[in-house]
Amino acid sequence: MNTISRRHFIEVLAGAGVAVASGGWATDRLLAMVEEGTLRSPRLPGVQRWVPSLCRLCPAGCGIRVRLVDGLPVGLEGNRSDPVSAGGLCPAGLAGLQELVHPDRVRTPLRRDGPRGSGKWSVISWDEGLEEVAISLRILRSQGRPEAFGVLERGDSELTRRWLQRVMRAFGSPNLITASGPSSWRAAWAYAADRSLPPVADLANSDFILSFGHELFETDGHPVWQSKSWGRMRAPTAPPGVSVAYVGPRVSPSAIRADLRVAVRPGTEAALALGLVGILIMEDRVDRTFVDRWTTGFYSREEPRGPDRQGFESFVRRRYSPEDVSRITGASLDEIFRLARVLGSSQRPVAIVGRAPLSGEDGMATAMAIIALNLTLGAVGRPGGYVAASTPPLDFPEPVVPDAIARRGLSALRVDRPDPPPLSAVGQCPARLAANLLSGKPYRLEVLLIHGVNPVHAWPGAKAFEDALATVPLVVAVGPVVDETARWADLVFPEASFLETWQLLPPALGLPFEYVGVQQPAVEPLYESRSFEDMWFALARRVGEPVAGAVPSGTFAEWLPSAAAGLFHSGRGTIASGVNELRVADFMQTRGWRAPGPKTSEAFWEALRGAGSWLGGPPAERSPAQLLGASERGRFEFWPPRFERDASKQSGSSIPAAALYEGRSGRADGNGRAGAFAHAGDYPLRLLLFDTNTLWEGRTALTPLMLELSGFREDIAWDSWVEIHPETAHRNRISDGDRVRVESPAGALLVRARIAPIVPPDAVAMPRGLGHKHFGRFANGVGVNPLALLPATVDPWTGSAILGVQVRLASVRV
Amino acid sequence: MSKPDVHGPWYRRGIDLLRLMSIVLMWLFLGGVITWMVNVVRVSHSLGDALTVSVGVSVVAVAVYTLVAAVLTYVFFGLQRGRGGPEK
Amino acid sequence: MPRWGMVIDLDRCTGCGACVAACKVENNVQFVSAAESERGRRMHWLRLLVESTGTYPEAEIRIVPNLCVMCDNPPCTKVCPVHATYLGEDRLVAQIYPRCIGCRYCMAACPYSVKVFNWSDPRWSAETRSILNPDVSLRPKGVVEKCTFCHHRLQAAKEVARADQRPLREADYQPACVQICPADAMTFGDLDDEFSPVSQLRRSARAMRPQEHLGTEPKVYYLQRRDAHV
Amino acid sequence: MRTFEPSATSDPALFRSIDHTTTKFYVTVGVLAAIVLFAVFMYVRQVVLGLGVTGMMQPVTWGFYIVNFVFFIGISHAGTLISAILRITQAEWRRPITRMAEVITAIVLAIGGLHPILDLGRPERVMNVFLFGRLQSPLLWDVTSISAYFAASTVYLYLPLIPDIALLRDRSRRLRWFYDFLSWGWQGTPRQWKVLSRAINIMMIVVVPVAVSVHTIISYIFAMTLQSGWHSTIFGPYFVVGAIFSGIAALFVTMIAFRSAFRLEAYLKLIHFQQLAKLLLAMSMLWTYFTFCEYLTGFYGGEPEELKSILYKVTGQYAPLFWLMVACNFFIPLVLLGFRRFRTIPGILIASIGVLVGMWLERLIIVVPTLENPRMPFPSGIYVPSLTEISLFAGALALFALSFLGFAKLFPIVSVWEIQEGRALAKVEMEERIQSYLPDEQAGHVQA
Repeated sequence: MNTISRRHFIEVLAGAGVAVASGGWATDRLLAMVEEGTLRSPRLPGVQRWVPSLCRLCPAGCGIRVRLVDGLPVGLEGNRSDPVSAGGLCPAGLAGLQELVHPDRVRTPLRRDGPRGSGKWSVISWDEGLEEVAISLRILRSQGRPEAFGVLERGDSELTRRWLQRVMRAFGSPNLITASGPSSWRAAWAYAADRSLPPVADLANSDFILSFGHELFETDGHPVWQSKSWGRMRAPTAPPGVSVAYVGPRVSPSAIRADLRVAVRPGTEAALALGLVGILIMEDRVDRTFVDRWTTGFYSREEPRGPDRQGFESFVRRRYSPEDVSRITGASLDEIFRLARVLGSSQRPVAIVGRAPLSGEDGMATAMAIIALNLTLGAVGRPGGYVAASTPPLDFPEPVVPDAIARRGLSALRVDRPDPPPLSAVGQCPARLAANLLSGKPYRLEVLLIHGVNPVHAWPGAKAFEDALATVPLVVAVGPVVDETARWADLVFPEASFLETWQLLPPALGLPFEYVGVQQPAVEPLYESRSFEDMWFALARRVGEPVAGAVPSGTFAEWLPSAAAGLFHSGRGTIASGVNELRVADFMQTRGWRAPGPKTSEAFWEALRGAGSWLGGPPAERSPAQLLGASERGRFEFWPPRFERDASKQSGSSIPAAALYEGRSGRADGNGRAGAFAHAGDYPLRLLLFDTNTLWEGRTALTPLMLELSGFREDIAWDSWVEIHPETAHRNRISDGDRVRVESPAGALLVRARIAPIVPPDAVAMPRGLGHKHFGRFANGVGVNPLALLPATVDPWTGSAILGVQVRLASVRV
Repeated sequence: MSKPDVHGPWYRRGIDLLRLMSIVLMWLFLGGVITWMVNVVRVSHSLGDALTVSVGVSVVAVAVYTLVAAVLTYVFFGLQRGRGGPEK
Repeated sequence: MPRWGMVIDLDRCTGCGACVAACKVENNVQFVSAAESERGRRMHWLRLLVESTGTYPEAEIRIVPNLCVMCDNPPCTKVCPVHATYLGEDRLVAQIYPRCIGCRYCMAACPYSVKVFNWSDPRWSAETRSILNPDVSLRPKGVVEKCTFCHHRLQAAKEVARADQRPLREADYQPACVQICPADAMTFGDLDDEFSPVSQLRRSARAMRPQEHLGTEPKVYYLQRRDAHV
Repeated sequence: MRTFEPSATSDPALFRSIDHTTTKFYVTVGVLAAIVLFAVFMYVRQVVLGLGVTGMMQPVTWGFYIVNFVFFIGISHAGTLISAILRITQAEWRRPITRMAEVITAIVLAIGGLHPILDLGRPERVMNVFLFGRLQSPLLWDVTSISAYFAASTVYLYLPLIPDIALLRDRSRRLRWFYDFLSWGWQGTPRQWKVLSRAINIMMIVVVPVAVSVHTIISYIFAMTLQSGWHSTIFGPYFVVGAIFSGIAALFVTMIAFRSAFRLEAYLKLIHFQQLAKLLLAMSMLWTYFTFCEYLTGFYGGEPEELKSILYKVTGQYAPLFWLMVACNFFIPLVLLGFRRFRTIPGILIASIGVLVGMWLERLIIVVPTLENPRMPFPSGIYVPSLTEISLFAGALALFALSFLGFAKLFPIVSVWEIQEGRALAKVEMEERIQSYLPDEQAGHVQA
């Protein structure tokens, strides 16, 4: 029995609270109490501490505070002083601790026993494991074919990506493959603005957000920041009015909360966007000043490059009259007009697009159309419109100079390059990797390092990917658990959780202001796990010169302060210290004022760790000019000539300019797009995939909390479901809760039916993220994986997977 | 079981004792009920929780039990006194 | 003494469910197996009630966070045979787990269906057990539990205030759900304080309390959605 | 003044069940015991694993246990109330019936009283009811009123039993000491008769209000909440009527069963059944009337939640059960008991079984649908009892039969002395009446 009375215990707790809350006089008293407590009994009552850090369960990276009692993590909450998430979190954020202590975490490096995928492992030491990889890498270099080393990475932390790039460059391989969402958006902007890094929407300052399937409150963009902004928009004191409109086929949770909701057929978002432009033109709501000054290709007069040498204006008016659009999209005329008028009458409207529409058959066209709409609205290069994504001034070593071997390697084609090649603006084609490895063109990989992605579960064509892995002699997987992909690896390295490791995180999704969050360990890494960065450094060192020279001598954690020094020396921004100070920062920035900060970079680092984030204030670049890259005519292109060239090159014959906005499959007719509806006969239903903020793409689906909340709005737990329109259900004699077979040309699934008027009669919707086979004891066998229904089809323009397929339902009699 | 010697004095005493116990038991039961009620009322008082209700209910309950016990006792002694002679 | 209450602005609520998760973690509410949850044994102190009406695409779906409304005149405490649920000194409806005999009368009597019952013993794996919130006791099988407005936080806040030798301030204490809400839809504070945000909000024309006609005097208010005028 | 001496020899039929034990008896007991034991096993399992083994869930947190609780307590009204009423009204035909009625009460009350404990999530804490009980909770009203009723009705069963026990003692076959002790020294002296009959008269008055209170209070468990479908002033009388209704039915079933089992046709004659059947019919009408009132007011008022649960019962998920209940409690009795042609033993048996089923359904329909229709738009499921609950129900029924057999093995299930008293009184009464028709002795002598 310990001798400490409850009263005393409370005092300790209270003291701790104060120590944290005010850092006041109580601290010493607290320490004193702890002192005597320690002397008295080994079992001390809780002394609590808070560690500010970042949630890394999704790319957003919200600020969190981890609650430690006696050094053990027992709680996690939003960090109020984080200027982005401002103390808010999404449900997934709460799962962090459960992931930290997941019973099935990989504890040591593992080497495969028996055939691949057999799931038999033997424990090895880090040295053995790393040496094994290093040897084969050295051999590759000695053989002069460093390009045979590939890295497949999630790439949602900037610094890690840069270190990967740097080392790969020194090693001599172009094959750093980062799999982050569809590339159409990025590519489209690259053409329209001649700019590699796409701008981001300044949602917080816009008064009307038109969302094309962008799940504001679920999984697109930065959900928590968006929710916070929404919360401010809807403050009880704010005047009621339209602030958000949602366009999309499914009545998603974000659609529910939108003030205006326009249901369109799947894949017809582009048509609606063009239709809106048409009405804006008719009703003379176009931002003429912007269009005249900053764009080209809008009017027929100035050297037009449009179809039949027409300007964008007349192209739209001719091809996308409201009637046509209504017929194509299935939206009623007055819905379209209503939307257009709100759009036209708002001060700072902006149109954004989610991943779903961009992953459809004609992602490029959709992206182009929505960019065009924004240009027409002048929603580019102004507050509340599209502004430059932030690139905080973090210090990073100069790029290495590759040696001869490396240069040869770097000159090789990327291993994921489709044939024929995609549009030149497209860099990454992860979806092509499997096919290329199998065909051996352009060449095979000898070593493949996989980190943070689980293609066998999360990408279409799992089987193909498994076979592709079989062609690679050495596959190395780094992750917290042995997931479906790691199961096919030869070596598995245990990755430490984000609660055990360091990181400086500029927002991966881009935010309309400069911001860097500090992720710092709440606990020492459990078991033998290490951070991915440290593993990478260690590996580089083992490969030897010149690669070893590319990485610092110390650990990643030791290097970070020097990166942060960049923020200090930039002389800009402040260390975040309170909610909602974005406006303050803006105010001061615009006046060139600046809050007094630490004097030395060391002090700066300490302060930064204490607060959890650095706020650089509003984007440096807010004028259209600064958004334009080395554009040919210094204007935004409605008919980007490069796009046209690339597309023609790609398809082998010159393509009509209209295709830029209508896609390869041509203009949608009343029945939707030809490509998508190939099987319309025997597979009458369109399958819509969506993500929930508890499962994401399966990333968080390994904790009991998330699994139990998998369908918390549908009153479904520990299971997936398929959303069916009542009519469709009636036609197929399915009632709510039944098990139904969802069949596609690629496969079939048995899943629980959820009948609700939230999907169109000609479509069904399923959540991604469940149906794991190997993802820890909790997730295994829970629900189904809809990606099993998808054929591994790749968009030849963007090289990304097309997430769309036609299915049919068969009710199962039990 | 072996037939008891119905004429032996011990047998008679035993039976009488049993009978007495049965009636005592009834009163013990009543006592139990009363203590319970008192306790419950005390609790409700100390917690400031609907004292009047508690008192009301307990009074009624106790009254009923007492009545039953009284009747039983009346019968018991009535029968004892009403005997014609010693039981054979 | 403050009268703690909550105002939930349904116009701001996005139904993201962060409050549900936060509540579950903060209060060590047990997880149930897939099979058990199929049989309607899922346990939430705070859950989202979803009402959907209308037809596609105009389907109207209303999501309402449902938690103990902390009645000033609670129907549940009246019926408890052993004083295991009662109106505590903070005017919060409390549960005494070690005393509850599990008759579930309070659940039957609660018009808001916010009380949950431990149908079986919680099965915490050793690992999960290590991250449980030390401030909240675990409940065994066979007892009723429910939202406490994170009462343990109030206790801690009081102690901190005392250690600081100052009166308890409204800002010292917030339940987990309110704190986590990414849309700031939930406001918490002292209903008696004329100028506290909650009492300002509850005077709004949109404010209503669930099942008000029952005279249970809930301390949780909802602000109805404002539908946009176009 | 009593002028007769009850004799053990004149009615051997009434002692047959005590003296002769057939193999059939043993078999029956064996089977019943097996069922009871299985139920006990299932209950222990439930205590170990928690209430998860039942079919109850969120928000349907009350199921079979509470339904059966109400049902059994209802049946317990058969006895005491009926026999008391019959005694008070000095209905001569009561004599062979009262004993059985009172036994049913005592046994079923004990069994019914156990059910709330079966329903507890933490039965080992039941002592808290005594340590921290709150008399403000209807549940505690129940605890008190039921135990009081139990005490009263046991006494009320025991007192009229004393003379018969004395008879058994004097026949002195087995267990003499046992009867000797229980007979409390009864010798049938006039004084003892006076004491006993006075006591009985007091008790038969006392039990009536107690009995009524018991079922009223059971109804309060529901009526005191605010839930739609429960919160109703009519519930008290409604439950009492239902209780007596089901009680009589149960009495009929037992009577008929024992009549054939122990060949008591000579004592339980058709006339008795027909008399009692009228009472059953009356109760059926009364019950129907109450049901009508209850639902009409709720329906007409049309308060949304109220309406929801009513429609749920009448047209929704529960419609089949609801209408089956109405058939069992109204139409079947009306037909079988209403027409003399059907008012035979089999007819009455069918009607009574029907009523038992119907009344059980009524309890179910009162308890569950309300819980399945909470006021909030709460995702709610359909309650389906699990094996545990069903086997415990079976166990309870078996236990009842078992105990009744046990009683019949020890004591006459038809009151011997009351029968004989009946005969004696009849003789006396007859002579007096004849006398009253005839002229007096002196009337013949004419004055000279």
